[in-house]
Amino acid sequence: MNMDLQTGIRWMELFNEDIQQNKDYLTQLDTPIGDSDHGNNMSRGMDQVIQAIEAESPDSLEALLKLVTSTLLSKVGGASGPLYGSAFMGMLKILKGDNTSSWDKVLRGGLDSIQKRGKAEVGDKTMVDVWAPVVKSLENKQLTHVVIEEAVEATKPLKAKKGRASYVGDRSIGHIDPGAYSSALLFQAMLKSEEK
Amino acid sequence: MNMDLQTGIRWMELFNEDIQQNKDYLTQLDTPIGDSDHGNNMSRGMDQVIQAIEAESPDSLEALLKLVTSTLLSKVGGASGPLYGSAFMGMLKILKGDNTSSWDKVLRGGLDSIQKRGKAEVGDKTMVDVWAPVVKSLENKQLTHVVIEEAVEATKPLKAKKGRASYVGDRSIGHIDPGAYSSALLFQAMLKSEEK
Amino acid sequence: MKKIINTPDTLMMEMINGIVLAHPELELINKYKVIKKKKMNDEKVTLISGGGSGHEPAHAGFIGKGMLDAAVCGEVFASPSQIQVYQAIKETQSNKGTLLIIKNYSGDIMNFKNAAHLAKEDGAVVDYVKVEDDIAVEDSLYTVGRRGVAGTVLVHKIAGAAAEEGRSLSDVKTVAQKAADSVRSIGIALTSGTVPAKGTPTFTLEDDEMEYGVGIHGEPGIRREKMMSASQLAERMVKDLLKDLKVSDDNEEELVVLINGFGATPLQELYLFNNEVARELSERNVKICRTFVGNYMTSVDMAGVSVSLMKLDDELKSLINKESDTPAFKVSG
Amino acid sequence: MKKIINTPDTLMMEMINGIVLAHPELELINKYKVIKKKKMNDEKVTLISGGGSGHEPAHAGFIGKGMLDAAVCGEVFASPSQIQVYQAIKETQSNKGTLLIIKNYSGDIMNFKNAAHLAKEDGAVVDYVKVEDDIAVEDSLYTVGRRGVAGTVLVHKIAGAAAEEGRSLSDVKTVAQKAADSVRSIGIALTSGTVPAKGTPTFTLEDDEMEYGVGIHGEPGIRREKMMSASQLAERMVKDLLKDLKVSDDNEEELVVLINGFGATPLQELYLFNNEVARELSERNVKICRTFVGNYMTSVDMAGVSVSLMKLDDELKSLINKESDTPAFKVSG
Ligand SMILES: Nc1ncnc2c1ncn2[C@@H]1O[C@H](COP(=O)(O)OP(=O)(O)O)[C@@H](O)[C@H]1O
Ligand SMILES: Nc1ncnc2c1ncn2[C@@H]1O[C@H](COP(=O)(O)OP(=O)(O)O)[C@@H](O)[C@H]1O
Ligand SMILES: [Mg+2]
Ligand SMILES: [Mg+2]
Ligand SMILES: [Mg+2]
Ligand SMILES: [Mg+2]
Repeated sequence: MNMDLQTGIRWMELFNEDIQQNKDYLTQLDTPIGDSDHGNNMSRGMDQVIQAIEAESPDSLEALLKLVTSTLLSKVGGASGPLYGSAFMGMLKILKGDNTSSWDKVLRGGLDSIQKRGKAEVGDKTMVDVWAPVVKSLENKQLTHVVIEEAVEATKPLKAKKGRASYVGDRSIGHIDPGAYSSALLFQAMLKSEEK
Repeated sequence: MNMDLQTGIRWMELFNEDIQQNKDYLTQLDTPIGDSDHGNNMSRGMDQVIQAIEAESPDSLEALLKLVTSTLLSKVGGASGPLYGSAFMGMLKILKGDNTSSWDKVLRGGLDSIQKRGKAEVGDKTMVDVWAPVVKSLENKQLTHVVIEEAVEATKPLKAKKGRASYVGDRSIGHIDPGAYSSALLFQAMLKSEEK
Repeated sequence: MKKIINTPDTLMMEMINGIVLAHPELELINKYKVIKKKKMNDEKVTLISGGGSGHEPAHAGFIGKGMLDAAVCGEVFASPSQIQVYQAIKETQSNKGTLLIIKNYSGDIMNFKNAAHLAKEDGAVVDYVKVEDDIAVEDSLYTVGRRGVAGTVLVHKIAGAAAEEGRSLSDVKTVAQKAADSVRSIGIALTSGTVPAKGTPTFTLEDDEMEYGVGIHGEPGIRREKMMSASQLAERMVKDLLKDLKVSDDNEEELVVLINGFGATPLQELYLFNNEVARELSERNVKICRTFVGNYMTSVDMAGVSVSLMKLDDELKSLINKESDTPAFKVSG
Repeated sequence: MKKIINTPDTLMMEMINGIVLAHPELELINKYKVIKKKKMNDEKVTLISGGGSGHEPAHAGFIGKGMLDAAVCGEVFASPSQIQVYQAIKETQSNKGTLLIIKNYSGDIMNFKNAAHLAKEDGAVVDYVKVEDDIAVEDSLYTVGRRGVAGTVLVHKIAGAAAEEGRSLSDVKTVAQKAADSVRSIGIALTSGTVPAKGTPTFTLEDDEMEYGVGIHGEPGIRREKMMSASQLAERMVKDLLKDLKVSDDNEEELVVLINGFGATPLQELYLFNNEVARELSERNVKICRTFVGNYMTSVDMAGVSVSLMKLDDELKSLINKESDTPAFKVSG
């Protein structure tokens, strides 16, 4: 897939819409295995991202990623703030290094960054469980909405090993991971941004 | 009616039984217009009175009234402690002054003492609204269970002017006064103690 | 009822034991349920308060330097007996006499006054003030006056500071009376508390209802009303209090503010509410000398808040700012 | 949900405003939601803590002499962002460096560590300790360790006293780490709290149920169980804590006890529970150096209690007894 400034802005707008629409659902997912704030964290963050884009009108994809990174890092907090912030920072790093990098390489940079920051592996029941299969499918040119949905669904039977959900041990089994779900929204929005 | 040591002890025993049986009901009466403790206050007090009677075996009616007085004053607290305590102290005073006093005069002494201590008039929705008609009926030799029941029931439509119930103003209307009810138990027990 | 207790019968004793265990500068006279300072000062007026339990930290939490010397503990919501109070007076006598600070309830007044009477017959020098700060209650010739509620804590503070200065009994009484006359309170409840011995809530409120004008014994308030926002609530309560205190916008009065939680309302809400109360006062040009936010005079586990305002003159202002060092009320002088 | 608030969106700002209004010795850096001492001491290690809101009085209530210098406030249950923490470090630098005291949660650790990293790039001298005192959580190689809960308050106290003595950053860190290693906590919930932005309780318990081993964010505990009496509960919690602390009956250890309410549990129950905990400890020949009872680390409006025990050596003992003068934690030295 190709990404440019316009698509990127459209992506963030679509992601924001999905987050605001799913705010309560994300919080609900964060209730049995978390602390009931993921919807709020993401909603607050994306609201700020959109405001920043409107205020600063970034003039390149690089500038956009930079703006998203700094907004998430300064405004979100929680675990999702630094992790999503790292993701965009990791993407930015690849893009900066080589402006011709394909988008799947850029996203892989995002995933690496999340894992470097959060130390989660695939199967630990975190957003990594969506990012990893998504990046891989993209590399294989096989990314579809179904791939994303299946990745989210697959977090359900897992026992959490990282993040807040790990504190409840076996009781985390049987619930979808909220960060996996919000990451799914991110990638669904990405696919939609390209479709338009 | 006549009162002697044996009848007096029997009276206190019967009163105690009625109080323990009606403990929860008295507390329930003390809920909408009070602080939900009248059942407990009376139960604690009468339990102590019976214990004191057993421990000290008073050898005269005077000694009995004295024991009841001091137990109530030292163990009960709340509004009912000093008021019931005053009642028995007032009775004791009459009896001491003139050992041949008729029982209705003694009880009148109790009522006077309650009113002196608590400043309540008839119609203020307090125990006085049972004591006053009971003493009067006794003086007229017309005291029956029905008189007592009617006196209690008559506190229902009143607006409280004394005690805790007065703080809720108009909201006190429509509820039986808990102290009136416990006083009714006292006089019902008195009638029963004579019947046996 | 779900509470961290054993049985309602043993609750009060176990609780007051827990208090002295946590605060070794205090001691318990077991037989009479009196908590007192271990080290008494003979050259200071002795200050005693107390009443029914269920209002923790009141009153034992206010024993210490610059406040009370002893607290007499009754069962939940039942004033201690006159003999308990009498014994407290006897056990804590100083060379300067004793002042009782009584919340205005028939039971408390009768028991504390009788105790003072008995102690005087023994030669003790005892006087008392009563606190009746709750503006929710109609105050007329035909009633017993107003209830004593959270404002009592500020009366303890003022009287305590005055006593600590070595003033005479009559001087301490005078300023305590002035404090009592200068403080007004109003409270609301979001839920009822549950008296342990009863085991069920005293009243029931819907999820959008509150009681306006509640006391501290689970008595219903003036009216059941729809719940409001913190800002509307603050406006209403501050207005009612200032009116009763006869403070108008251009008075340039200085006040003490006490935001009191009733037991189940967390500090989060109390501090937020303080923000609204402070805003209301500043909009009316009222100066705030000091603010206290916390659980001071609770009603078992009721959710809700009361606001107390005390109007200051120079004397009260100087006394409120003096040091107090007690488990539940500390002012760094 | 019935709370004394305006809207969940404005709650945190209004609350922290209410805090600084009540405690004029503190000030708020509005833009970064940092509450700090007005008068900083340049010759003392700066101590910063913080985290999500909803734990009031933690952490702003522990700012003052002998404890923290600043607290960084996130939204309810959400760690502050790294930029907020970074700005707090920048605004409170002293000549002796800064120590961050972090409760062990992924979000908090990431944001505070990154902030330290950023500040170091600017030349600031910053270090941190993390607190992971909750024995309810399995601690293994494969997990993220234990949660930081109420024991954190005692770490603030120890670190604060050490910093007040003028010790170096590395010395303060060493003793703070020792404090963190010496404290263990366990909590139970009788009801769930309600996160304001969510509006409904996090979990539901029947009238005879409790959660054993809860944290401070409404996470369920180890197990849902039948409610027990205070005395059974104390026995169980004390046993679990002493086992984890490796204190056995003949150790003759000396401990600090902190009985912490989660927000909706009144002092009545907390003091009663303290009585039971003290009994359990004395039956095991464990000496209690100091006891703290109150709401220190709450979970919004959850009903429940946690017990924290800290094992003392001579150094910790001397530091725990030093003066601290903060809104929510005062020790008269
Ligand atoms: N170490 C980690 N690595 C990757 N993702 C993580 C990690 N820790 C937490 N997460 C993700 O963050 C999500 C929770 O985010 P959020 O609720 O906003 O923060 P918090 O857990 O601090 O309340 C989890 O569902 C999980 O997907
Ligand atoms: N001033 C008074 N005179 C007569 N009776 C009174 C007075 N005040 C209260 N009472 C009686 O006391 C009863 C309440 O007793 P109780 O509940 O034990 O004490 P409290 O009101 O202190 O909780 C009332 O129902 C009323 O009958
Ligand atoms: Mg969360
Ligand atoms: Mg009553
Ligand atoms: Mg009572
Ligand atoms: Mg969170």
